[in-house]
Amino acid sequence: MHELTPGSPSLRALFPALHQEVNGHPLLYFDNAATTHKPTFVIRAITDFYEKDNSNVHRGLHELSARATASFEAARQRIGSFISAPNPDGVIFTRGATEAINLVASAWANSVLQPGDRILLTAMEHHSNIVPWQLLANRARLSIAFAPLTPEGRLDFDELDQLLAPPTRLFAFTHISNVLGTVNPAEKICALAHSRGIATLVDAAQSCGHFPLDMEALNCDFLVLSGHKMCGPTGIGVLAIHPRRFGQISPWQGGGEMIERVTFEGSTYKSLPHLLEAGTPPIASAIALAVACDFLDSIGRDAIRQHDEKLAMLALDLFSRIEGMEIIGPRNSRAGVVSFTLTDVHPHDVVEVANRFGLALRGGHHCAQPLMRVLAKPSTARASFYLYTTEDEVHRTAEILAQVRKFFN
Amino acid sequence: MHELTPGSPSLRALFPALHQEVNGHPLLYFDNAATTHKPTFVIRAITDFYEKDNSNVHRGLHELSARATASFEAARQRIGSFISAPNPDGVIFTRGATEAINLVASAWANSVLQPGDRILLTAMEHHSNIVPWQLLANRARLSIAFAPLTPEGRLDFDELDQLLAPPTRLFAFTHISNVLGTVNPAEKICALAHSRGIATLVDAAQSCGHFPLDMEALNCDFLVLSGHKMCGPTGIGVLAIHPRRFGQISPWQGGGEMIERVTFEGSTYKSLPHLLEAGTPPIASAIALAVACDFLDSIGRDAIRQHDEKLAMLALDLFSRIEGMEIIGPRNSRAGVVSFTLTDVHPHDVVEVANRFGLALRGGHHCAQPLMRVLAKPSTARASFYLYTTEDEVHRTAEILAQVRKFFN
Amino acid sequence: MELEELYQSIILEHSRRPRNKGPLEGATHTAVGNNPACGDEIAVQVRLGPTGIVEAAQFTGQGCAISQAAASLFTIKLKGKTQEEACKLIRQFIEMVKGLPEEEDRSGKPSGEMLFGDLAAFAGVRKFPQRVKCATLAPNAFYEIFAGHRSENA
Amino acid sequence: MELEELYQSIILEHSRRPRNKGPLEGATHTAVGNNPACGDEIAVQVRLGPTGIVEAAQFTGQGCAISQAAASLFTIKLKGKTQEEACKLIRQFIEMVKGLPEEEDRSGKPSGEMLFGDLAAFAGVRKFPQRVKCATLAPNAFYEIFAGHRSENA
Ligand SMILES: Cc1ncc(COP(=O)(O)O)c(C=O)c1O
Ligand SMILES: Cc1ncc(COP(=O)(O)O)c(C=O)c1O
Repeated sequence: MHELTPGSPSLRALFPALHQEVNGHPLLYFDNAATTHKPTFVIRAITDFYEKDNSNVHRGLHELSARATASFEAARQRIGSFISAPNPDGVIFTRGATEAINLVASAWANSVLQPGDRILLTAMEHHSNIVPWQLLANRARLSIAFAPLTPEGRLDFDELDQLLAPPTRLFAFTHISNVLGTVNPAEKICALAHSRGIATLVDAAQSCGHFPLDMEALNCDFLVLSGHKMCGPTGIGVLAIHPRRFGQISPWQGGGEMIERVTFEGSTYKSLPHLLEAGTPPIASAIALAVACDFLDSIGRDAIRQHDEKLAMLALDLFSRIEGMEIIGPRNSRAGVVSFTLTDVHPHDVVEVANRFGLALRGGHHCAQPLMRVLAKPSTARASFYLYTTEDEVHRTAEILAQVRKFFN
Repeated sequence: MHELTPGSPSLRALFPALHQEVNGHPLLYFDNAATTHKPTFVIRAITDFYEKDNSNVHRGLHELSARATASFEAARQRIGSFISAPNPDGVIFTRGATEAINLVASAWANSVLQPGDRILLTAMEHHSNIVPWQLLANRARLSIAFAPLTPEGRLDFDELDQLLAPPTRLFAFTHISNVLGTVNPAEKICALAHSRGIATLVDAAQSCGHFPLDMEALNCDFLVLSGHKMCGPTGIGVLAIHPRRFGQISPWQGGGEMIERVTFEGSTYKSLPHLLEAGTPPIASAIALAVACDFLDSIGRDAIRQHDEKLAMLALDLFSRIEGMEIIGPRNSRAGVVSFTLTDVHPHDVVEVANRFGLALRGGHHCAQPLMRVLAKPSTARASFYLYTTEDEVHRTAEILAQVRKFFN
Repeated sequence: MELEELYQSIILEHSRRPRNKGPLEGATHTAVGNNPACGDEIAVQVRLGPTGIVEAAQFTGQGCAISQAAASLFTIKLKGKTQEEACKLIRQFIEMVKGLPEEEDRSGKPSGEMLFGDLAAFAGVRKFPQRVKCATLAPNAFYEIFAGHRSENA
Repeated sequence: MELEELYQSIILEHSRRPRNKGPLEGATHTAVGNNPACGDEIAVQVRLGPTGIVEAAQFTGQGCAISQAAASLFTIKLKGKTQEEACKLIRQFIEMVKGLPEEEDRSGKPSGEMLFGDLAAFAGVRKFPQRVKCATLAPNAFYEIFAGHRSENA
C-alpha cells in the first residue's frame, strides 16, 4: 500500500462507500468528524473473522478459540503500538470514546477524587466529555470548571494556568475540537498539569485517525480513542491508561472474563486489561480496528495531517468568498473541520439544500451545546475532511454553498 | 429461506465458518453456548452497511445519515417484535448480556433498592449475573441470596417459594443454564414473583437464539439478550425494559445522543431508549442483529428448540455408553447443552485431545464457579449444539470421546 | 424529491419575513418548544379573550426556515379561534406533516381547512421525515397552551 | 502437531500416579497456585532443613495431566536442592515451556539440567501456548516459596 497518497484515486478506490450517487450527484462526504468511511481491508477483516476464526475469546482451548484469542490480543498490542502506550495492559477496549470517558469517571475518578475536588474541562468539549463528569460530580460532590477560550477559539492559556491549581485534580480536554477545528497543544498542557500533580485525560476522538499520537510523549494519564472515526468499525473504542494509574483502578462492570474467583460470598478480580473487560468483547471490531491502524500507518499519519490542513486552508479561502459566510474557529494551524454559518440561512436549511446536491454536511450543535452558547449561535453547519477528500471536492462544495446562498436569497 | 430445516445441508451451507478443517479433520463445532457462528446474511448486513449506508445516526440530515438512522431504528423495532417487547422504547442496545445486566444494576437497582433489600439469584447463574450484583450489594448495602438446586440440577421450588418474600426485591435468574442445560420455567417464576411485588430479570443469553421468547407473556421487568449467541455479531446485546419500569430508570453513561440540553451548570436528558445509549452505538452490529432475528424466524424457533432437544437426548444416550462418563444436569426436557466429566481425565485434557480430532468442546468452569462448587467439580467438559448441528456430528463426537477415553487409559 | 416541495414559496417568504415575531403585550399564556437535535428553541405566546377566543398570538426564537414559517403562519391562523378550534387545526396539521394514518392514501392531499389555506404548503414535509420536528415545533407549543398539556411529540 | 508431543509418556505416567501427593508432615512453607481460566488450584508444601536445603516437597489439589505431572516431577526434582538452585531450575523450566527468548532458536531444545532430565518432557508445551499456565502452575507456586514472592506470571 506504500505509494498511496491522501486524496489519490487509488486510495479512494479502497473506500466502497465513497462511490455512490446521492440525489443524482456523486456523493461528497464531508461528515468525517461524525464518522469516517472504512477501507476494504477493515471490512474484510470483519468478514474474515466471522467466516474463519469466529469463536469466543480467553475461555477456550480449542483451535478456533485459540485463534480468536490470539488475534484479539494481537489487536490490543497493535493498538498499543499505534499510540505508543507505555504498557499494552492499559489498553482497554470499549464501545467508543464516550464509554471510555464514562469508564474513567466510574472506575477511577469516583474512588480517587474526594468531595470538594475540582474537575477541569474546557468550553470546547463534546458532550461526551462533559456529561459523564456532571453525573459524577453530582454523585461525589465534586465541582467542575470550564477553561475559557480566546475570541479566535483557542484555549486561553493565562486562564488555564490559573485553573490548573487546587482544588483541580483532573483536567479532561479534547485534543481537537469537533466544532472549531482547534488543535490543543496536548503535550504542553499535560506537562504543565503533571508538574502540578493534576491528572490528565486527552479525548483524542477527533485526532486518533488524523494525527500521530504518542502517549509516552503526551504523558497523559488517560487517552481516549473512537474506532469509527479512524477507519474502524462502529461499536469499538479504546481507553489507554498510564501504568502509574493501574493501582488506582476499581472494578467497573462485573461478569465473565474479569474475575479470578467467584463464590457465593464475594469475588476477586483479574488485573488489567481484563479487569475492565467484563463479558464477551466486540471481538471482530477490535481485530478490524487493528487493521485500521495498519492502514493508517501505511499512509502515514503525518501525511494525513498535512492533507487535512491543506484542505482546511483551501476551504477557508473558498468558503469565505461566499456572501454572508462566517467561518468559526482559528484561521491557521487547524484540523480538517470547518464550521460556518450563512447569514439569514439556518444551518438545517444549509444542510438540507446541500444534500440535494449530494453534499453531506452536518448541521446542529455538534454535541457541543455549551460551546454554542459561548459562540452565541444555536447551531452551525460543518464540513469535515479526511484522507480520501480531494481538493476538487472542496471546490465543488464551495460551489454548492454558493447555490445554497442563492436559493435562500 | 422457508424450506430450511435445522441440521440440513442447505442450512449448513449458509454458515461459512463451519466448512473448514481443524488438525486435518472436518471441524465439529460444539461450543455454541460460548458463541454461535453467523450466517452469510448477517455477515453481508455488516458489509452492506459499511459499503453503502455508513454514517453516524440521529445527528444528521444528509442522505447517508438518514438511511443509517432509519436502519438502526428499524433494527430496534425488529428486535422488539422478535421478543414481543411491550414497547420498543424499552429496547436498549448494549455490548452484550453482561453489559445489559450491569446496566440494570446501575441505572435501576442502584437507585430503587434500599439498604437491607435482598437480591435473589440462583445457584446456576453465570458470573455475569452474579458479579454485577455483588458489586452493587457492596456499594448499596444490599444482601444477596442464591436459590438452591435439586440434585438433578433444577431449581428447588419449595426453597424458591420461601425466598420470594421480603426482603427480596429483585429475582435475577437465567432462562437456561449454560452448564446444566436446565430450562427454567420463566413464565411461572415471573408470575409468582410479580404476585409478590418482586421485580424480575430474565437472563436469556442462552435461550435468545434457541427458544421462542415473548416478553409480554413472560411479564418480566428486564430481559437480557446476547447477540453473538443468536447468530449475531460480537459486541451487541439487548436489554429490554418493561414499560412499568420506564419511570424508575436513572441516567447511566453520559454523552452525546442521550441529552436534551447541556449547559455549564448541568444537563437534562432524553427519554428511553436514547437515555441509555450515550455515544455512537454499534450501528452495523445492531442492524446485523435484526437480520439474525429474521433468519431465526425464517427457520422457526420452535423447530430450533426441538432440534436442540433431540440432539441433547441423542448425546445423553451415546455419551453415557462411554466408560467413566458422568453427565451433569437433567435427563430430559433440557436445552442443547451437555456438560460431562470422564473419570480420571481432567476436562482440559478432554478438550485438548478432542481438538486434535477437530472437535471444539469447552472445558472449565464455564463462568459458573459457584455452581461448580455445588457440583463439587472444579470443571467440566461441555458440548453445546445449535441449528446447524447434525445427528451425524453427535455420533462422531461420541466416537472421539471414546478415543479420548482410550488415550488416557 | 425536489427542493421546492419542501421549500414552497410561501414557506420561504414567511421564513424571510416572519409575522408576529417578538414578545406579546399582555400575553396570558406562554409555552416553549425545544428541538434537542439541533438546539432550536421557540417560545410562543397567546392572549386569550374573556370568552376564551384567541385575541393574539406571537412567537420568539430562532430556527430553520420550516420552523419559522410554521410559527409565523400559525400566529395568523390561530387568531379568532376558540381553543377547541385551535386544537383541532393543530392536530390536523400534525397529521398532515406526519402523513395520513391510512396507508392507502399517501397522495399527499391535505384535508379540511388546510386543503385551501396557506398551511397546505407544509404537505411536502411528509417526504422529509427528519424535518417533521421542525414543522411541528411551534404548533406543538401552541397545543400545549390550548390543551393544557403537550401534544404527542411529533 | 501430534498429541504425543504434549502428552509425553512420562507426563501421562506421572499424571496417572502422581508422586508426593498429599499434605506434607512438618511442612515449613506452603503456597497456592490458581488458574482462574479453569478454576484449578494446587497447593504446594516444602520442608526446608536447617541449612536451607529442601528436605521434602509435596502437593495437593486437582488439575489437568500437565499440571499434575509438573507438580509431581518437581516434588522429586526439588528435593536436596538449595533455595537458589531451586529457583534457577524453576526459571529454566518456565523459560523452556514458554519458548526461548531468542527468536532464532526455536528448535525446542531445552538447556542445562533439563536437557537430560525428565523435565525435558515438557518441552512440547511451548507449541501449545494455552497450556503454559498448566505446566507452570505448581512450579510458580514453589517459586513463590523459594524467592519469597510470586514469579513472573506465566
Ligand atoms: C471530541 C469528541 N469526543 C467524543 C466523541 C464521542 O465518540 P464516540 O462516538 O466514539 O463515543 C466525539 C464524537 O462524536 C467527539 O467528536
Ligand atoms: C447464561 C449466560 N449469561 C450471560 C452471559 C454473558 O453474555 P455476553 O457474552 O453477551 O456478555 C452468558 C455467556 O457467556 C451466559 O451463558
